[in-house]
Amino acid sequence: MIEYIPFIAVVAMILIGLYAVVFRRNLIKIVIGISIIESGVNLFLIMLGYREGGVAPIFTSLPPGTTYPPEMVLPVPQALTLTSIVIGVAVLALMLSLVMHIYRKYGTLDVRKIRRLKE
Amino acid sequence: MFTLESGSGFWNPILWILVLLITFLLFYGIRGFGKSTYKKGTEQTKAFLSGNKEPSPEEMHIKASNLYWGFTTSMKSLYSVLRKMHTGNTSDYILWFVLVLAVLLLILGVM
Amino acid sequence: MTVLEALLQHSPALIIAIPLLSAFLLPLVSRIHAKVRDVFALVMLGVTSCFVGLLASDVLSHGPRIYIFGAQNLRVPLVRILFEVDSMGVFMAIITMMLAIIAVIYSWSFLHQEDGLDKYYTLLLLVVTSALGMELTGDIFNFFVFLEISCIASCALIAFWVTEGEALEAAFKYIVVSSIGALFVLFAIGIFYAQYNALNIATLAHLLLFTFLDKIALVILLVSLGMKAGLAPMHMWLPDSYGRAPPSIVLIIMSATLASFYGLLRVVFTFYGNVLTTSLRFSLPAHVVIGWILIALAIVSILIGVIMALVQTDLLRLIGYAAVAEIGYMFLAVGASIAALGTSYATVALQGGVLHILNDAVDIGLLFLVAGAIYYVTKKRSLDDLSGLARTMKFTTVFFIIGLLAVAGMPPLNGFTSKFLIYESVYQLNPILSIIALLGSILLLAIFVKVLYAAFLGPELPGLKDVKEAPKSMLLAMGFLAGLAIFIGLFPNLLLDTLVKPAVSALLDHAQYISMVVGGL
Amino acid sequence: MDVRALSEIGLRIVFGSLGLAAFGIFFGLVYKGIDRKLSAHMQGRIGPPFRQPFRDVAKLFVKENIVPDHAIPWIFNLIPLVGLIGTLSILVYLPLGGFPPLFSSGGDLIVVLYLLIIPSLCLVIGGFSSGSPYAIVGAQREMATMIAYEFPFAILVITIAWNLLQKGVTEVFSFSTIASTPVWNQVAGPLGFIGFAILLVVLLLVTPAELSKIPFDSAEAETELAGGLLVEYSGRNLAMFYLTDGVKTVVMASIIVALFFPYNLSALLGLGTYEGMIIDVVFFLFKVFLVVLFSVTLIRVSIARLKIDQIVYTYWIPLTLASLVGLILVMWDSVIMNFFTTA
Repeated sequence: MIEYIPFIAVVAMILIGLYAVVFRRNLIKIVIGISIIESGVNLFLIMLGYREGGVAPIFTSLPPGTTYPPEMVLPVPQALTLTSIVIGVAVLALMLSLVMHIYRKYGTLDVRKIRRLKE
Repeated sequence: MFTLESGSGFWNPILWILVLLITFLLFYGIRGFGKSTYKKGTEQTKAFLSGNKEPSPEEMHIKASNLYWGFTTSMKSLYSVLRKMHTGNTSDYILWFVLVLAVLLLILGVM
Repeated sequence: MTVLEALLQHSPALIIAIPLLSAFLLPLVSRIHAKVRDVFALVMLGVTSCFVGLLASDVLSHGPRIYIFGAQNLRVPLVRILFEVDSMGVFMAIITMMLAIIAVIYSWSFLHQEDGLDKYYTLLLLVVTSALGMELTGDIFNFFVFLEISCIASCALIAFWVTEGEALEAAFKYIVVSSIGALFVLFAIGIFYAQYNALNIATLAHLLLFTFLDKIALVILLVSLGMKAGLAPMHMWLPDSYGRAPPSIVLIIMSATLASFYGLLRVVFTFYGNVLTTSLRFSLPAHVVIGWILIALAIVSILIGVIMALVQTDLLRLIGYAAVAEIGYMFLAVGASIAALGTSYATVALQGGVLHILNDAVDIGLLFLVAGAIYYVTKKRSLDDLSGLARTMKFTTVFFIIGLLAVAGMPPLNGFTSKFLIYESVYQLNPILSIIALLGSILLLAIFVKVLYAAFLGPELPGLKDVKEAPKSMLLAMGFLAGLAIFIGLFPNLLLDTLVKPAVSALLDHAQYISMVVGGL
Repeated sequence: MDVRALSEIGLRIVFGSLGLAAFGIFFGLVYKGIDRKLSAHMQGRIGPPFRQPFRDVAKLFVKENIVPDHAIPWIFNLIPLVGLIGTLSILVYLPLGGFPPLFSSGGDLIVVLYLLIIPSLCLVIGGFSSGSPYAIVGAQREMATMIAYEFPFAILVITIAWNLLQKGVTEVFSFSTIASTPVWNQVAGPLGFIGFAILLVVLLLVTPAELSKIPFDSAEAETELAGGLLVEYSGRNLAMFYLTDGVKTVVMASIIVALFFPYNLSALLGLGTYEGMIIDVVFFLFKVFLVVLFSVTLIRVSIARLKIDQIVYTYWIPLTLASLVGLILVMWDSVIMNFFTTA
């Protein structure tokens, strides 16, 4: 059971994020919601990197005589997560700057009032 | 070679263009026999409004949003629903995404 | 090895590298002179197109190619980034380059009074890079990265007219929608990695078992890429952002949208190609279910697109809705070909759908350019304020009429060729599909005849008396697309045989795509 | 492709299109005259002589060709001609009498369905470009009518093709295929027969709208719109539209004949080549006459003009439903007959 807890956390984070995006009115909270979804997905990726009894993927510290032990953990998920975090930062910054400009033009952060484009 | 074949039918644009060209030449010639002149600047070049005085262009102009009145009127109930659907609210856009996701998950989950 | 061979060998990398590097060089170049910057952007795109052409001719004659980034002899399997280029990817890359070059030529005149153009061209090149990357990559995580790049860069471009609140609103909607879509794509990638320990498309496709998790991943990929491609009812960001972005940018965003559509094709045909025929419950094969899901969404797209476009008054927004309908046609063809996988008309439908990608790019692109020209000379968005432009803008009128007939699928223009293939194949699956497609076409005609009347015909309004014809570079861009529309319409087989049929067979032949990587390493 | 085949195709194109143009124009005007005479008699009038349409055209050619101030001259003048040649080009794909289509593999039913849009589209653009409020109102009504009737029409076309496909026929959209396998012979039982009968009625009701005749002529509406989209046209431009109208009648009637009554007498009577040809052509002209009589003359003398939203409603709700019922009956036809034969 305990090994499923992280996955439950992932799903919960994604659902919380979606809830914030769909039901919260403040633009900043929507941005926070997206950020939570992103953290959830990142957590998911990190979790996939865990191998029980794994060896760090450093070739110099391998046991002598072995070249590629099967228990060596591939660093792929970590690399993916780093990339994803970097992208997330860019998206976050862009979204927040847009929110700032929108506040200047519309005078509000209520998502229900920011809808001149409709129908 | 020039015929587009779909397995159920065919379409040859070149042939059609040639037929069009020939008939165009023929009827352009025939049209040339007709009288081409008219009295410019007289009453006859004004828009025909059953004898009423011609209003200014702004008043006479029929706006684009009034076009297809007949169609939109007979489809009024459909339009009121569809226009309401596009709320312009960002949250609703994501709600649609979540809804479609849920429905498809349900369909493929059952299958 | 001659220089040409070396260039050819590294062309997949160069196609990504050149626009990416020139994007960041551009602010430096623009310090010299504005003209130099404009020419630099065009020349770099031209060089990239040359590489795309080189790669295309090679792929079309010698079959798909892989390009490996990084160590060639690493013994750990498949920890590297692969580019796998087949005829479908090349076809999409050609469309992207065409749209990019036309957008740059159009921008010269269209935006010459604006400032911030060095950033504009940088972002433009970044979107082009991302679209090309999505089309050429053979690695699913790489696909996600390019998808995110296209989100960020497109969003910044939509907000180009930052002084208008509506542009900001559209950009915010776009980034929320597409970043959530992209995050879900990443989630699906995580699901794949968790099960198969691989990120390579071919390897994954080879290993895929169609477990329950794979079904979830498929749904997530279908819905998020469908949203990015503008599939109804998740289309709402599309008219909003297409209607508010500068029209030159719409072409670029459209190339990113079409790249997402390509991603969806890749997912269904290549990723799930091995398992499409597995029987689900009720002894329904998986491809029938997936195909009919896509068809249902496609029909909704066509109908919503045309019905909503009919009542729009903002010209750019109206064309945005028409673009939704056109996307619906592509999905209709693809859905029908998936549902009827293996029959001869499925291939015809897919050919129609793939050809329609190009036709959509040409037709909708042309209409956006014309709308941009109208906006440029009148500074008016609403159709209600326009009238009688045909007196002064003769060329633009002719281009618009060509675009109008093409997008409505009137013979002998290009829209007809692909729609013809779609009508005459999907009716075999169910006659209703062709009927709705025909109906959508006639409504598209009505919509654009309304635009023709409102903008070009009708009496001359006093406020529009001193309107001039659009500048030359804009006319050149429009003329090129209009010429292409006529050319494809008159010689459909030329294009169908050289580009579309190989692309379709590359899509359908997933075994070859897989064996390129799995067998070769 | 060698020179001989090429020159043969060239001759076919030149003489075929010229001959068909003459045929279309002549019989278009003839049927117009017959229609006017008959409807006059039905209304208790004497009516004009049969050759009146020819006189009308001749008269229009000597009248002034006025281009109004608010019109856009280059579109205003070009559109009538484009409409006429577009309509004439449809004849190339239709089987006429005992003769197969001139270019049987150059275009099919879907192409013809699209080409049929051209005359209406040209009327619409011509009306819009004349810059008169009456013409603009008329033009938008014509466009709305076109959207309306295209839905049942599309259902009908696709149903016919689909039914042929189910019977194992290939190239089902081709006119030569459709003419050689009449729909009535391709039904398994009474359901299919009823289905096609419903579709035939729908098609006969689509025809007056396609030809802008009463009760679906709210686009021209002499009484309230003073001629609607043609109000500003005069002289030779109006003559072009007049001819288009005549040719359109022949085209539409020939399509109905080709889809539903492609039978010929010569094979039945066992006549030789030349007598057979003549008999077939005469029989074809008679069938066209019947179609014009039932779907144009009879309807237009007996019903009053509908409002534009009524037209849209009529086509989109009752007639679309009727044609969908027809489609469903045709789809179930073979299923149910198979059920009976196997049970």
